[in-house]
Amino acid sequence: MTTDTATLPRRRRVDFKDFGILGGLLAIVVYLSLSTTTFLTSQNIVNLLDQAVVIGLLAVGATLCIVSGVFDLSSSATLAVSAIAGVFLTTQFGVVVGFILALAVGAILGTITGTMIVITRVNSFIGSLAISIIYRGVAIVLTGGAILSVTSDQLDAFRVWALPVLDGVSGGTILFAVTAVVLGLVLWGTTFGRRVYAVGGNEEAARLSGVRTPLIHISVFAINGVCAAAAGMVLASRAGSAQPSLGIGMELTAIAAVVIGGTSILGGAGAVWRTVVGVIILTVIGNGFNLLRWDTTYQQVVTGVLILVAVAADSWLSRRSRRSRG
Amino acid sequence: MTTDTATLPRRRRVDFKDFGILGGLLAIVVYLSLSTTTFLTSQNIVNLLDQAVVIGLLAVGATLCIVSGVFDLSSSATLAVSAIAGVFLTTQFGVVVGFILALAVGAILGTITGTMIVITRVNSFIGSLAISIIYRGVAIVLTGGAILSVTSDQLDAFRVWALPVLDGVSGGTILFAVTAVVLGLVLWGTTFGRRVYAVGGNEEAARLSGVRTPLIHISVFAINGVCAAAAGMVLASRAGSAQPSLGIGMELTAIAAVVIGGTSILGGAGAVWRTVVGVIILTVIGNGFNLLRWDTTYQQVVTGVLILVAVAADSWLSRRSRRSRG
Amino acid sequence: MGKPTTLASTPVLALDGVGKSYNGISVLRGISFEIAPGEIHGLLGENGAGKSTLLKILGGAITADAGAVLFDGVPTRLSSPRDSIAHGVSLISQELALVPQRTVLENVFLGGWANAAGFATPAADRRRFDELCAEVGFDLDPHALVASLPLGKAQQVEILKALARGSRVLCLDEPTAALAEAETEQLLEVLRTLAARGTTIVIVSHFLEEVLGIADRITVLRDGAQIATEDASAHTSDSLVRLMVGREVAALSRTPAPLPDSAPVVLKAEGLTNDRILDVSLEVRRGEILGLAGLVGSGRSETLRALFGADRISAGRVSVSGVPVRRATIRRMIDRGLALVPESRKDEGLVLRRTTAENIALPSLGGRQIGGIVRQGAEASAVDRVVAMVDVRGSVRHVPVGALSGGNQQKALFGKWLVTPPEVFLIDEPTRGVDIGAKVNIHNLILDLAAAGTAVIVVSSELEEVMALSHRILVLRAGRVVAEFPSPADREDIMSAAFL
Amino acid sequence: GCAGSGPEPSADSADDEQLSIGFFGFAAANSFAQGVYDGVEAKAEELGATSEFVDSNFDGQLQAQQVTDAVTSGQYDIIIIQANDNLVVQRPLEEAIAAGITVVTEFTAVGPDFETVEPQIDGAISIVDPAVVNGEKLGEMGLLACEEAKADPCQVGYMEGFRALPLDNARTQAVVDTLTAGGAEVVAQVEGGYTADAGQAAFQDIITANPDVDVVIGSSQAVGGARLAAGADSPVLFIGNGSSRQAIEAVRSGDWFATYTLDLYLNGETAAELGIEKHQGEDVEVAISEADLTPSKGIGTVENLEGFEATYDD
Ligand SMILES: Nc1ncnc2c1ncn2[C@@H]1O[C@H](COP(=O)(O)OP(=O)(O)OP(=O)(O)O)[C@@H](O)[C@H]1O
Ligand SMILES: Nc1ncnc2c1ncn2[C@@H]1O[C@H](COP(=O)(O)OP(=O)(O)OP(=O)(O)O)[C@@H](O)[C@H]1O
Ligand SMILES: [Mg+2]
Ligand SMILES: [Mg+2]
Repeated sequence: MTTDTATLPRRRRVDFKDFGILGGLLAIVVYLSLSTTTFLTSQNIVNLLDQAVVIGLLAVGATLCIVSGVFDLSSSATLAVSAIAGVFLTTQFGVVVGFILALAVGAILGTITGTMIVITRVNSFIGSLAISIIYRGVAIVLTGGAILSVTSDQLDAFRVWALPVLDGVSGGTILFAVTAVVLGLVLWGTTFGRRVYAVGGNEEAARLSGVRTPLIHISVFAINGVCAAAAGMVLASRAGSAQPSLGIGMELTAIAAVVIGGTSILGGAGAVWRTVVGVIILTVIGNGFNLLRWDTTYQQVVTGVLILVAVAADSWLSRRSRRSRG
Repeated sequence: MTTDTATLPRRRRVDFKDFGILGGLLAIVVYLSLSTTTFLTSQNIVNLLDQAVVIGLLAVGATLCIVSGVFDLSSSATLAVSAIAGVFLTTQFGVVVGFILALAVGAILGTITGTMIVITRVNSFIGSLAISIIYRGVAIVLTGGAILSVTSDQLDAFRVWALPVLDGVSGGTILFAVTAVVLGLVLWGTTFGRRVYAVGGNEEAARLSGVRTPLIHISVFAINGVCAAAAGMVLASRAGSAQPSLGIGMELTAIAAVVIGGTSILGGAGAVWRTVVGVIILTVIGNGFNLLRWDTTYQQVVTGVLILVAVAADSWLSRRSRRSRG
Repeated sequence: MGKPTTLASTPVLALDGVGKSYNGISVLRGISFEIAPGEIHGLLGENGAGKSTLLKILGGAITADAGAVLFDGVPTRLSSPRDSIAHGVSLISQELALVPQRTVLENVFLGGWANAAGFATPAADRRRFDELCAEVGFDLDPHALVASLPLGKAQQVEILKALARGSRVLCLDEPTAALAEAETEQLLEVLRTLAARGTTIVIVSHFLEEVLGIADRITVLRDGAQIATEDASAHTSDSLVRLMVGREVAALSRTPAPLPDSAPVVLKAEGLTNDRILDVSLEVRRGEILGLAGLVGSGRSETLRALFGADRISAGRVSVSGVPVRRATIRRMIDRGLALVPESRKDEGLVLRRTTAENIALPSLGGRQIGGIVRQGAEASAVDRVVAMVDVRGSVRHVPVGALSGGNQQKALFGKWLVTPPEVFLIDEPTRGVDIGAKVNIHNLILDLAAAGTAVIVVSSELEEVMALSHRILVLRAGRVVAEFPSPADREDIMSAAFL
Repeated sequence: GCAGSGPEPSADSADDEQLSIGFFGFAAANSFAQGVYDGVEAKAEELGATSEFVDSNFDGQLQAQQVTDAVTSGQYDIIIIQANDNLVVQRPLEEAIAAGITVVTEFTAVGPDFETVEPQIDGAISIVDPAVVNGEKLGEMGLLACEEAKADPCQVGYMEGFRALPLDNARTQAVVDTLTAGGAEVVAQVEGGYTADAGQAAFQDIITANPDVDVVIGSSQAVGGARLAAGADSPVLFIGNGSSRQAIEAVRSGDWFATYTLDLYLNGETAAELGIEKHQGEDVEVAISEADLTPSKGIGTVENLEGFEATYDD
């Protein structure tokens, strides 16, 4: 028998790496709490959460994609098409059915995106970019370039995602929280989640272990489509209407949030809670600026610096605490 | 002597893969030549080339980055800052010095971006995204959010990149052609170019072979910065002025052009001529639409489909001609 | 044990108390020995003993945090690969440091291409390449992409690369692990030639006979500590094993359990054909171990992959327990009880970023779930059982498998398929990069599985291994089955069938 | 149209053929652009011309290409353009004019000056809404709202467009100057953009930092979101920038205090009419401020909006 006694580095249960990003968030929060009287009010926190909803939904979906080793740049276009479909279907079948069908449209679009990328075997980055152009075009064709509104008697019910429903907390916030918890658990605790990690970490090894990798990829695209549709319906709910340019560019902010949280863009590592932290960091930075009444001219510079510092700290801590042979 | 008699597939000198993308371009060109009377006129070709200049300059720079295994999402922000600096310096020191100093500013910004990414060791994708936010902010701070114009007596000289200088061919087109040829040669024929391929193909191998990988990365960022500055000066030359929002979002189009050309986003493979083909494909699609007077509503759908087809064909051909287990 | 030998000439390279630790855990400490010019020095030790770490320090890939390295008696700081290269040290590591998308020629001169004013002059490189090839007797196509080369050829590129730099000290980390016999012989011959010309060589290998056959002196490491540095001639395999392990190790003496004539055929393949193999037919019975022998590139791995549904076949049929499999996919094959240990741990076997536990659990996930949710408790006990069975050491559950030593990774690779023991086990290179103790372990595991009724097909570039394990041996050449031998077979017969 | 007419643009073919108008709108996906296009289309038909929407999808560079290509193909006799970028299209439009095409800039001025209504390209017709004029009107409405709120000092929050856009900055400056000159206090300037979503977030931050704010001004989309975030019983008076159906309805129902009002349909009609007349060689007015085309001069308070019909959606 072997006597390989060289001890492996025991894993610290509480990982330094995890503190990198939480520490960054904490630092910002403490600073804002001390330097404003308004930051730590319950109303502001409720607002903050509400502001995080749309990017949050997109980012949570993007987390699954990135962990599985693919990018979905089509998510904001999916958002637009789903929201347009959702508003149209709401006018036809009412608010509840409209919302559910919007999610279904998102799932279908995501499935199409995933299937195209799996079949053509193009790199997901460029493939989903092309598909996003197509979907935006579809959105224009569908609406003829116009804005689609719900009927005025539906408006109140339709606004459920935009309005406070529980102690001032908006429907959208609850939707986001539920989505994040559910997908967090899916990624962390289900066989599907395990397969997602495996495919992202080493696609060939996963395939040879019997994982149907195309199916996993199509599934994460589909899930991301549902998230995008949910985000779209929140946006539509806020505006009472949908239009083809809805959410343009948001997929990049969502990816930024995912990466700020510390999920590796190489795939195979990351978590939904990290993304939630990333989204909140982004939101708090913007909120803080407005509360501090700082000159907004400098907002972008500071935002960029903070993101860079957060990401660099995370990368530094993770190198320190877990050196891997790669 | 070895006795390995199993014959290796000898590498075909003329690679199928190379035809994938050229074939795509050819098909579009033939179609447009037959279905319009205007496409193959010298004026239209001159226009086409002129239209390709800005994305072309950015894409050529991006090619070096991508081949070396990094992304530079800050290039369009670098473009804006350099152009603003260039216009300001033009008003101070004249057109020629202004242009040269603008390129220098681009080089410096690129060097800063590269250095930050190398030092903090964050993923280039997110690192350069953060830096792009910073640079955009800097552009706003520099201009106070206003437009910066050259003086009216400088305008004619300043417009050299926008105006026909040689048989109707614009100065910008010549600038692009020279840049593409020079950087194409650099990547293809110099030891620096080889190092770029090596670092992108296997960074650790390059490092172990004594290649100073950080230096290579900083250099490609610097070169990309110069390209972005040149693109910025072409834009400024067209407008006679510069402003903070110059070129927003163009870095993604540039990356799309690189990938359409068939350069691998995984790094280590690709070429400048491929990028030029990619840029021309993108430009021709837009041009064709306008000349064919197709309903522009469908332009996006068709553009997306064409990109997808081009990329899928390229990926299919490259898999056919060189099977790898990867 | 033997006393430290003294050098006849001044050492070209000396280590003085070199140490290295990761996160406060010392993986190497107090390493001190000297190497003379032209000496071949063997570095031995079990998996995880610290051999690769030591070589990486010499190559400048990592920096030591204690002690000193001396060249020609002068203490030198090796803080980057450039430093090492400047001192004439070349490291050929286990993971080859090549750029797969580029040509052989470009890789041989990686980083140091001939040039005129920065412009590469490939013609000059080409001339030098031909000279080097002629010198060591390699036959390489300079324009082939490295990605298209079989491992043995890629290894040759690495050696040429080291020679091209005019290295004084050549460090090789398990260079023969992935090579077939003929290639191994060729490589060792090249090393002897180089040494005779004055190049100093440090070589790590788990093949003790090989080391004894080539090394002038050896250093044995155990748990990061230096156990001995002695003349190779003073040792036998057995004495080395004792030094490495610190006690006796049961020799590789077991043979496969006799196969009853009644054992039914479990896996049968007829006329398998694709672009790498041609008309391969074979069958394995319950409890039988079938060995596949052949040269590198003869199509052994491709045969296993085709059987497993990993590569498409253009013709042929596979049936499991008499039932034909239509449109074989990996999933279907696994469901029918097949398992594959692939040839490359890193590329095909393990998800290096995930933990050992997750890797082991992956193929059998579906069996421990309620409504898609992993039953963590069941998983933990399954993983524990397997870990004990294959004897992976350390706190495996939460460490990325990529941080384990090569031997332990290989065991984890086996472990993946042992949660529910397979009907048919396809094993490609079972002991690549594995130390002698672990090797015995893995062999016993294979024999036990077969004894318990699993049908096994094993591919190995080590002919001894195939011969020791198999009931029956098929020889492949250029993608075809060319001969069949019952065990015990004659070594010469197999070799000649494999060659022509 | 003249599909096969070669690269030479043909102003002379105008006599015997139907005139063709290219409407280079912001984006086909933009209801505002569509609203203007409705007017263009109707007037073109009335005057026996054809019209087409050329979609640049908010992309300035693309729009410049489209103008260049239109000159090449000689497709349009008249170009009506809503410039996505006030500078990039300048040069192609000059070429168009040189090629005999009549150019009408609509809504956004082309050229570096955000204050003047005069055409900044020689030979073009300018029917525009200069950012500075727009900003001043917003400021004026803000002061009206301050009067209504009877607050002293009157606190105003302004939700800007985008900081990176000079046009937005020029407008912001005009708003702030007008308000300050009128004695109001601008307590917050936050990017509110052009979506309900961004407006909602901006307003939440404004009200958190300045609980006593009296008046909030922003793009009509942003104010839509802000109004929602404020809740039904908020005392804040809202002023929108834009006269969509939703905005007009909100003012009428008392949800908003006022909104900046332009008559898009009329603007489109005017642009088409002047373009066609000019192309036929008539002398026409070449500098029109769009606010002046509405009876209320853009000030859309509830009493001014009587009888006004909005033609587009937010
Ligand atoms: N980057 C690292 N971080 C943490 N521990 C490491 C790292 N690299 C190596 N180790 C540990 O150092 C020890 C020695 O590893 P090394 O790779 O040198 O062993 P080896 O003798 O080459 O083994 P093998 O024969 O399996 O290749 C092992 O326990 C290994 O887990
Ligand atoms: N990705 C590839 N591209 C090109 N040729 C390949 C590739 N993979 C394998 N080959 C070639 O196919 C033939 C059969 O390879 P295979 O791996 O089946 O051989 P093997 O007998 O298992 O040898 P090895 O010990 O190298 O695995 C060889 O000539 C090999 O070089
Ligand atoms: Mg080792
Ligand atoms: Mg093999």
